[in-house]
Amino acid sequence: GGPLGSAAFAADTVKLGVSIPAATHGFTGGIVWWANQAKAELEKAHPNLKITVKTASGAPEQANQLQDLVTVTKIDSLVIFPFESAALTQPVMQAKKKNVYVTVVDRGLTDPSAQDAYIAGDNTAFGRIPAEYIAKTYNGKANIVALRGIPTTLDNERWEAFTGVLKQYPDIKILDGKYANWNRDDAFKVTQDFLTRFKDIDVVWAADDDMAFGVLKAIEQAKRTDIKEVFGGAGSKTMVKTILDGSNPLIRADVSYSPKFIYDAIKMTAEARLKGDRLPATHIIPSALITKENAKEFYFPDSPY
Amino acid sequence: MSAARSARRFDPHRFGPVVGLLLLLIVGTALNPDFATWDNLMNVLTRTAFIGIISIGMCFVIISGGIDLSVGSMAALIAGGMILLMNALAGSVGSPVAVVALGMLFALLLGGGFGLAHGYLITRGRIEPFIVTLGTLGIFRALLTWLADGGAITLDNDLSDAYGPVYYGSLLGIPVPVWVFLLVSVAGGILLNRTAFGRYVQAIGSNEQVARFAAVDVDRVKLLTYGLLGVCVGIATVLYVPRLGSASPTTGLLWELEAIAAVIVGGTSFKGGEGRIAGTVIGAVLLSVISNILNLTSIISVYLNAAVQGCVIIAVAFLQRRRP
Amino acid sequence: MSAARSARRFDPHRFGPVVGLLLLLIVGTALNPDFATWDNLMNVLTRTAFIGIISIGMCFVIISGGIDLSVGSMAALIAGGMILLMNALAGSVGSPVAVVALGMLFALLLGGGFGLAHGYLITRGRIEPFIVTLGTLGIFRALLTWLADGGAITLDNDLSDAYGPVYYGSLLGIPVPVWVFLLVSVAGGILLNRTAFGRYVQAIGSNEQVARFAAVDVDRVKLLTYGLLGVCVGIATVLYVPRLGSASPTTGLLWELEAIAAVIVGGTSFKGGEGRIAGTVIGAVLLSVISNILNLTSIISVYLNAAVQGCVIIAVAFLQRRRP
Amino acid sequence: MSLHVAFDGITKEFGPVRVLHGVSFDLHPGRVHGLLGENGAGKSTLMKILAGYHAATSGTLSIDGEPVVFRTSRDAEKRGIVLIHQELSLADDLTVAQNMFLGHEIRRGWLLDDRAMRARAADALRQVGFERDPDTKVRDLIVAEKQLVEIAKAQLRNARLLIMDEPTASLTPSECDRLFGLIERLRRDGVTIVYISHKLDEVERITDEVIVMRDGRFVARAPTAETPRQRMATLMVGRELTDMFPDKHIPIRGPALGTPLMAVRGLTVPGWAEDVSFDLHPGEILGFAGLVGAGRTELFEGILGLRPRSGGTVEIEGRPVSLRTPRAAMRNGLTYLSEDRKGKGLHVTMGLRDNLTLMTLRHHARPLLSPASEERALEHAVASFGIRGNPQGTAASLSGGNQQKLAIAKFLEPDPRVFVLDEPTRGVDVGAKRDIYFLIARLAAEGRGVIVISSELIELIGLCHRVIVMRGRRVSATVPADRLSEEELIAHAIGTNAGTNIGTDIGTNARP
Ligand SMILES: Nc1ncnc2c1ncn2[C@@H]1O[C@H](COP(=O)(O)OP(=O)(O)OP(=O)(O)O)[C@@H](O)[C@H]1O
Ligand SMILES: Nc1ncnc2c1ncn2[C@@H]1O[C@H](COP(=O)(O)OP(=O)(O)OP(=O)(O)O)[C@@H](O)[C@H]1O
Ligand SMILES: [Mg+2]
Ligand SMILES: [Mg+2]
Repeated sequence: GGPLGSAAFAADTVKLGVSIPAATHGFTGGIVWWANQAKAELEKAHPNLKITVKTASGAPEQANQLQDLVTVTKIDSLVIFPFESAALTQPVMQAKKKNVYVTVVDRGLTDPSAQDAYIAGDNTAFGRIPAEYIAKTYNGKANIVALRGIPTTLDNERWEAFTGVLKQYPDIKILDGKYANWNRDDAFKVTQDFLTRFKDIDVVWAADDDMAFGVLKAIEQAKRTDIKEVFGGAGSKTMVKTILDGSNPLIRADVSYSPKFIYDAIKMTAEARLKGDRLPATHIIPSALITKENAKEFYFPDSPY
Repeated sequence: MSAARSARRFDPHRFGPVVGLLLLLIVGTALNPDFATWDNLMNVLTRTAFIGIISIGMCFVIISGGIDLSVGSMAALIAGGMILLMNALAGSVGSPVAVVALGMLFALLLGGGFGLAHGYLITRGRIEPFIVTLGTLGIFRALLTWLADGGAITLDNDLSDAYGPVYYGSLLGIPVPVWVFLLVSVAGGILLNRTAFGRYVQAIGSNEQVARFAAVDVDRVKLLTYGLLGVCVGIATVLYVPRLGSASPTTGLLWELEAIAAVIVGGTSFKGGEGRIAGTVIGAVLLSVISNILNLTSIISVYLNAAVQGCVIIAVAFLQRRRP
Repeated sequence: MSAARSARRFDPHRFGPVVGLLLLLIVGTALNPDFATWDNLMNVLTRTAFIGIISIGMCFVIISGGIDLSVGSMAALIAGGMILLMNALAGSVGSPVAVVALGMLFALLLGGGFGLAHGYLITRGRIEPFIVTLGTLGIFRALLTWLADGGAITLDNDLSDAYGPVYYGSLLGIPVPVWVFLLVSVAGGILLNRTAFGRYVQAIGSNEQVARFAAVDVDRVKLLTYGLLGVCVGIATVLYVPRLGSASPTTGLLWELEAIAAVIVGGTSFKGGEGRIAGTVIGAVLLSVISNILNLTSIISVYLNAAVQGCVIIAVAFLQRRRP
Repeated sequence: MSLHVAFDGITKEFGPVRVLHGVSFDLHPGRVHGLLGENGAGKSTLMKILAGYHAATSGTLSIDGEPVVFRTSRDAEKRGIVLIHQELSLADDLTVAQNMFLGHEIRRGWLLDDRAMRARAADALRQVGFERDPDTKVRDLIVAEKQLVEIAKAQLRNARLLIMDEPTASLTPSECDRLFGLIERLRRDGVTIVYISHKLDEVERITDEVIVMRDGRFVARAPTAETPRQRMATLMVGRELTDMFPDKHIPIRGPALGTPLMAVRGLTVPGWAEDVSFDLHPGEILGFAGLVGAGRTELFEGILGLRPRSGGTVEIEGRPVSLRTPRAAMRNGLTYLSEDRKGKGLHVTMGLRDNLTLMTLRHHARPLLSPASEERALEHAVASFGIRGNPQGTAASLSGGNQQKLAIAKFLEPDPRVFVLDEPTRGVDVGAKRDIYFLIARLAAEGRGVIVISSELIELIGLCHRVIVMRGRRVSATVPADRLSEEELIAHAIGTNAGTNIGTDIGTNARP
């Protein structure tokens, strides 16, 4: 024990493991970048802090990494962005049983007792905010087509929040929603076909800025003028910049869901552990509507996303 | 006697994909009248162009008894490299058109180079094609992710404008990519059926040993098939880049599966030896049409899209099943 | 010919994977001394178990000249179905252990059934294995997505506790999945090398016509290889479910590639005819070890992980390249 | 023990082509029947019907008076009918013993009894004179060894009726002798035997009676003792065959000859051939004799660059050439027709035309390949080699002998200066054999050099200007035309008079 009471809980060194999805998509690319950013800054600031960042391309691989971080790297703290809530619950539980302090980011585990802290973006808001925005902007009357991500719990949450809000507006019609796998190319194709199929569309909810990119190209190609707005999601720097500059009339708003929360989570966890503190059990980073007025608060030109 | 002859004439093995495609077209039109419009047709053909062009190269590789799993990542890396090069050149070279032309040339050279590297490892290194290209599948995509820092590599705006017509332009009402697809198909067909190279490819796939004894330079021909596929990937990328103007780690994901599927659905044997370019083209179009129809209708749960695709693929293959 | 005979004895084709694995172990230990600990070793073996078991079934299919692309989605669907069944039974059947046992039985039956269905389509339907299993790859995954309503299917907590030991438990200090893996490997080795079935599988892959001439019931043997692979997928799923406790549309993604890679890296020819169970096991372990080492070190950018994997795979294959 | 077989009006059609037109005859118990006929006469097809590999289109097959229909070869085997295929049917990736028991494994409980199988295999193999380890992979065997394995395999099946479809096509006389001993034993045990061969001397020697087929029809049967060879040939071909061999125009020898067409010096193919030297002159037909395993095939595969060489030089028309591939050899005017027709000679799944023109595609490119021009080449080859069969079918649909003719035509297409034929008349009927001999003589007369590797000594003696004998990887003798005799060649091949009678014209050949 140390000479001072409270410092007794502070660790001499902290070995922090960070487990995140591999950069297979704009958003996860941002996650990786911000995680590395946090590592660089924090290790410089705290010589007794060692951060190990690992990326996984699937739930089983992530579970393997967890094991390796615990068994071999011998981490004492973990920040994890789980691929899937349900699938990672057991593996995280195993880590926690070995006295690792666990901060879960973004996707809460199905058994909350497996985590010490939970820092998350607001997936419900990710679907709710665009719905409310559309309802308000178009006075409760619009034709919408939607692009969904990859079938996951996360996507379901957003989709349910989105459709839940719009149910209250009888004149708002969701013409159809198809999966475009958070992928620019798939979004392009799905949009092309939506454009063939529906002659009168007011808004496209792309549910992700990467997909919005493909949507815009498809609309541009079809030279359609009926579409008034494309709403993406997650606030990528290109889209935020577009809103800021007002350079594309179709892009006027976005919802924030910045990959920066991994940075915040790592920083909060590391600093708390160094001090011997605990984090609040749940910390939700609110999602906000991004419009021209507040866009510069959400603009990070150095991030890849 | 005559029964057998007429059976050959209507060889289902040959016409399975065509019949399958026709049936699909009928179903599509029945489900949504917008399906049978010129615009939709052109959309489908245009988006088929990438995979279609790659499939034609893949067809040669598969006929020769090989396989290439890396085409999707190769396309992604070529796209990334090409965009970086063009962005870099934009400053020094004046005309955007010249920059784009240089970029295209670079893409073709890079593709050919990657293909030849595969061929070299396979023929000189004597490593299974499956392993070589599984390895480069990882390598190419990792390099792109690294170049892109995990994000996307995006083409500068003014270059994008200069380059746009290559994807969005049309000639005589037919989009440029469709023209290119057509050209590559015809060239592929001639190369396979009317040149010595094509004959050698078939001979090697049919029996490598016999080909070797018959004075075929087996290694060289194999090397060239991979090189050819690489060039096809280069061409496909050249058409792909102006579409979205960007390359990201998701670019070209699973294209290898689509390209191989197009070849096999088109009636080429997975074991090599014989194959058809026309079948491959039809196979590629057929696969696109299935997802086009699924996008144009909502009769079944979106969750089941992949199941419908799977069933149609099996059904088409059943139409052209091998004779007993 | 003593030269020829001794060349056979040190056949690099045979020992390539072992040498590759040994080199990797040395590299791993050099990079991180904790690599060579019992715990880490057991971790790696445990996590290899799923893919390893599937690879053993895949080895039979590939030796017989076939392929199965659907194993990942099949595992996902079996996992989903199994969890749904167990959750449903949990109410009516009293003991969680009994429920879990029923669930396991169901998984094996389902796996075997799917496999036989593949075999049936391939032998009776005379459709290319590539196409059949590409189709079911889509179908299985779509069905799971539909069952899961796009989300995840999660095992009830009390069942989870009863089921946990199947993954997390150990016997004589060795984790249960490792035991099962060992058992399946030994059984696979015996089946391939010491039974008529195994002999027929090799004969069919080597020359189907010859096997037919020797009055081998080719269709039946092929049917059984796919059924066997299905059962292996079932076993792997039985081990997988307690680990992650859920099934979702991303479960088992790309397992087919890993399983096939393990088989080929292990020295089985992609064209069939000859193959080795021991090699396959080593191949599977080798692939796990690569990513384990990457997890244990941070010398290169995380973006490049896949590139390192690719290079190692190619290098190992080079060690065991075919004779000229 | 013995079986009586009756064919009655058997017909067989392959698609539009009828190859058997109502064949009727009997096979008598315990006798050795020689089945004769030109290439494509339908011998193999008829026997495959008898052994359950093909179904007859119409007609009845009766065994011991009872009509039977075999759906698989296993049905036939149950009745004791076993066929040794003309086209070798062994799985390359399996070992010799595994192949021999394929489909008939000995088990102990669930498991295979490999030890018992190996022992029994070794036993049967010894009887046919196969000396290698039964655990050798079939991939590593030479053609003749595969043929021995096929014979030994049939031995294991306890046949009551054994059909041998050209079992000696690539065997040398001593292996043949052993086989005949075996046949004699089987006959004594009461096994009915059908022996198909184009080697009439063998037929004469071991059969009790001969049955002749022509164009898918039964033509004649007669006791062998009453049928001289000449008569057999005439019955088969349907016309009189005069001299089998053309006259020898022996080129003038000696230093006046000038540069040889091809000169090989000190060539070593490790493990297969050591320090081999020989010259080939324009207009010369040079034979290579030797036992199975003497290394003749591998020597030439080595010359072609298909096997690693560790030393030696090759000159063609005085120029040193470095041949690394068959392609380089072809460019230098040398082509080699392998003894392994199916594995190295023809693409059996491809068409006749594609096979024929594969080596000379550039002649048909203008600049694109012209199917019409290729078709003309095929028509020409079909006419000049008498290839019978459907020209639009695959090579596999040709009878064995016709495949051989196609293969010869294929390797002659490039118009080589030096033509190497390994077992050129394997499976070829007497008429066609004669045609091939005359063809070889004509090629030589045109000033080419022809090398004939053959296990048929008669052929070497009748045809060659000079014969090199190999024994145990080395040249043991060079025998000039005036000394060629079976005894002489055999003596050099097995080494009973090594060191004597060494050819004198090329000193470097002398290897005591
Ligand atoms: N699978 C097949 N498809 C079509 N035609 C065939 C097939 N098998 C044999 N034939 C034809 O049947 C005829 C008889 O062939 P078969 O092999 O019985 O002749 P053979 O008497 O054994 O000749 P050889 O002495 O050359 O072996 C030939 O014209 C051949 O082309
Ligand atoms: N000196 C030797 N001792 C033992 N085995 C040998 C020897 N030389 C060759 N062999 C065996 O003989 C085979 C090589 O025979 P090769 O093909 O060279 O003979 P060949 O002259 O072509 O005979 P043939 O044409 O009659 O088949 C191999 O199986 C090899 O193992
Ligand atoms: Mg025959
Ligand atoms: Mg030989």
